[in-house]
Amino acid sequence: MAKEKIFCNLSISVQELDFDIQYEIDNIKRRKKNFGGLASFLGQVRDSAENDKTLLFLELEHYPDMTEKEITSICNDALGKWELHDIRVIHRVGKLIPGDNIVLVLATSSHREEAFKAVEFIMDFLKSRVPIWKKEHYENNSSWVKSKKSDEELLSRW
Amino acid sequence: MAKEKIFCNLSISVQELDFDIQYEIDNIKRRKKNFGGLASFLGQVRDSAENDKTLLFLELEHYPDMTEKEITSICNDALGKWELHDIRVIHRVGKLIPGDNIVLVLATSSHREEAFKAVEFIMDFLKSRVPIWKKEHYENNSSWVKSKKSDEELLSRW
Amino acid sequence: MKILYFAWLREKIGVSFEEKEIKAVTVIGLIEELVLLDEKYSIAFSDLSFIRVAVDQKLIQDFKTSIKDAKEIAFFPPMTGG
Amino acid sequence: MKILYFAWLREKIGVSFEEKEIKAVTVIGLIEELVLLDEKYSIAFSDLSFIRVAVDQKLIQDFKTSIKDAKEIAFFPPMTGG
Repeated sequence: MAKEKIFCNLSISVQELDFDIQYEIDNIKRRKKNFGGLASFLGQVRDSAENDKTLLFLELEHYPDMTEKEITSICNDALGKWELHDIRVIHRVGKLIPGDNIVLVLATSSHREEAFKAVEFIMDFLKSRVPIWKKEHYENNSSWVKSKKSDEELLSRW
Repeated sequence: MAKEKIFCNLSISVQELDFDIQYEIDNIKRRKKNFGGLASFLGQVRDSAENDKTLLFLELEHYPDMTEKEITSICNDALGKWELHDIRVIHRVGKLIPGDNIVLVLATSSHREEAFKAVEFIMDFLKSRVPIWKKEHYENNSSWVKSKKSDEELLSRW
Repeated sequence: MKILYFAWLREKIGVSFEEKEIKAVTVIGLIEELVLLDEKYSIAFSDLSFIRVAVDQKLIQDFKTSIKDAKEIAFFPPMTGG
Repeated sequence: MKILYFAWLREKIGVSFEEKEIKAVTVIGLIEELVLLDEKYSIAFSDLSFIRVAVDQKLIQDFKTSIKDAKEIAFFPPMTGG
């Protein structure tokens, strides 16, 4: 199949505000009625079951001048690998409680496999290549979330 | 990691009506506030660019007594393979125009990889194992969509 | 026995289902029996590689599958859902 | 030069950024220079396997990377986004 260069719409937000998936999809539809297939991932703040402590809230710190740049660079890598129509990434920062949305990645493509791969690729790199750090706050203490070796190892598959 | 048996909520609809992703996600949240990660795929009716003909509408026929049973069986296979909290599948039938939603698959899991794999697995089997057939209607003619060898071949990866 | 047809098979046979007294005890036997009845069946079943079959709403892979106790046989083309 | 710290590095150093006249010409040179200044730096930088570095907002892998023309160096722990 000849790889035609497609204009891809890339939109990235790092924000404290919550988001609405249907609104984001409608935005994509408004620009391009026919996106074919849309793959997505939505990440939430989980209750940390560690030590039976109840997570009060999560605090997400980031490097403002760098965060969007890094996410853009990851998305551009994805565009070089797969035929995509749209990429939308929203990453929340600040204080979030269990059940809150943290991250949304949407990718559209005429080929569903490419949309899936792009979302997985972007999620993998968001986990360990974007300057964002999570701190868990409990009743009597708080601790920075440790990076997982498994997250780092996942990058080698791309 | 010990595989704990998790109660999974499975919900399948085959319907003419449209759907709203945010509503479906909110439904999942209402049952379980903390789902961790949610992977999804949304499929749309595309303009068929074949022969420069404009697709007027798509007609989806199905085998009502069997469709939901088959989708349930596919989802149960997914539950046997991955640790999932929720699966939601909506497949539309009847007359649909370009840009309309056709199919939605949502899967939640504490492990994002498992959610992604489940959605891809279900989509692959929906394509060639569920008794649904598409007919494309153009200005002066209509034709049944041919099954793709590539869709059949994808099944071997699972 | 109730025999159902979907998609272009339904269009070629001209009905979405029919009730028939049949003698055949396998899927392939049923197809052969139908083909003798009317030309529309021989046209519809001319290439079995395009025919998929469900016996009592379960997909079967082998055309030699028994239909002795079956209530409902469905014939249809390869599926194109998703 | 502007030096930034994030997450637990920020907490250990006690500031989110500082302006410093520095002599070092590489990342590792800068770390060594800081460590000599105050114990808080030697505590923060005691295990470099937990230190990630961005030079002018670009992640670098090699601590020998030059910082001669750099305006902004950031030190932080492994990232935990997503």
